[in-house]
Amino acid sequence: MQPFYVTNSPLDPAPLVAYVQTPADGAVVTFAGVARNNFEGRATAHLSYEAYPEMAATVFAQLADEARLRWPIGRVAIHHRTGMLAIGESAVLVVVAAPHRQAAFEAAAYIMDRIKAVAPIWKKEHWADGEAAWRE
Amino acid sequence: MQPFYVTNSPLDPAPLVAYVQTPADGAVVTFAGVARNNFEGRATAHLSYEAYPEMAATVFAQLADEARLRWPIGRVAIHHRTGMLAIGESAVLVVVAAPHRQAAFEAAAYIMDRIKAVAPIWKKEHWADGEAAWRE
Amino acid sequence: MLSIRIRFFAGHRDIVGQAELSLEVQDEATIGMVWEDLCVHYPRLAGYSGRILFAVNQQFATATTLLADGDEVAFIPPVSGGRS
Amino acid sequence: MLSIRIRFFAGHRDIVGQAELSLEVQDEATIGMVWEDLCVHYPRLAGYSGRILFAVNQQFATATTLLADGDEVAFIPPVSGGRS
Repeated sequence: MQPFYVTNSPLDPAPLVAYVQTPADGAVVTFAGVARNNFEGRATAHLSYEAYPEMAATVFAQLADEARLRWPIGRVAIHHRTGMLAIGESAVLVVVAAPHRQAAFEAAAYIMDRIKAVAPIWKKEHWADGEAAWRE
Repeated sequence: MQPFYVTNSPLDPAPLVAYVQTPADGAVVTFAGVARNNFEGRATAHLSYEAYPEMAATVFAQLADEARLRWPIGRVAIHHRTGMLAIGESAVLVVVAAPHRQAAFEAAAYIMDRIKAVAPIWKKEHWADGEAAWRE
Repeated sequence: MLSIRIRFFAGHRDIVGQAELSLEVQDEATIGMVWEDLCVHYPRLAGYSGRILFAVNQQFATATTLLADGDEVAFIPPVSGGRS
Repeated sequence: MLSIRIRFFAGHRDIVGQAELSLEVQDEATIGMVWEDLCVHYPRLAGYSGRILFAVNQQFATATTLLADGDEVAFIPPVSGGRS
């Protein structure tokens, strides 16, 4: 199991949860970012994601380290999907283990914010009306 | 799948995630509260949980409604385990879906705080040194 | 007189020595009055006063909630409140 | 002169029309200078100035980072920044 990973295949949280959890952890927070059926009310047909794959996994590891400087957390795993995603499919999983739950929640939310800000991964909205555009 | 449930059997987040997620949701947050190997440094052998089962599931549903008044979230599922738990086993799962991630994170953290405050479920620590005590 | 059933859990059950108790209480009794009576019979319960929640028929109640015949009453000891 | 390889992604790739470009740049060139040159050749890139991140050999860099022969340079267009 690679903790930081970009893949064209569907994501499964189970192996990430198993990886992050150690006997000292009392909390595991799993965030799934999912392709939803609309953006600000406009109907979405599907999404596609493109990555700079050689860099993205490295950035994920750096974001986990950033979070570890701010909160007492344990292991972190981040997987991101690329390619075409149907509505309801997970685009990203962020899983954080920690002795206590507040740190796990805050670190997972922080990591997601940072992924959205700097990870070299781009989303294209394919609208139900046939148009498509990169979300920038 | 019962969204609010108390059980003696091991917990599995997968059916809860599948239950909460609707096409309008862009975020699913899963919290697992896990039996860890120490409390404030004292070694734990295992934990046991006792519930007022006829009431606990009702309280879980009420806590989900409380959260829904505060954040724009979708479905919620809460499962709690009772009986003897080995280190590393999940005692509670809280799963929250929402259109956007901030609401899902905040609602999941809030629901866990409320479970700890009012849900009629009690934890007994069984220490490595043979003693045992209810956490009160 | 009213017939009620009381449920005890966790530390309370350890003190009372049983999980349930059937009791006759006077008309107009409140759940708080029942708790005070129990604290007389089981003095170790008194240490929980002010730290418990009340429930009647599996719904949260307050100390002043009036009881009715056949009610299931529960005193909810502090839950773990832990940080994990 | 230095030989560098530039990677384009998402909206940038749509504008440039290719995913990679090999370029000769002068010694002492910075990644910011390369970006400014590209904006001259591809004016639609200029709208991204100030909104991109720079990377050299898959590590974040700044506009003033000096390039070396063989470097892999990337201009990272704004990521979704969405709320979902």
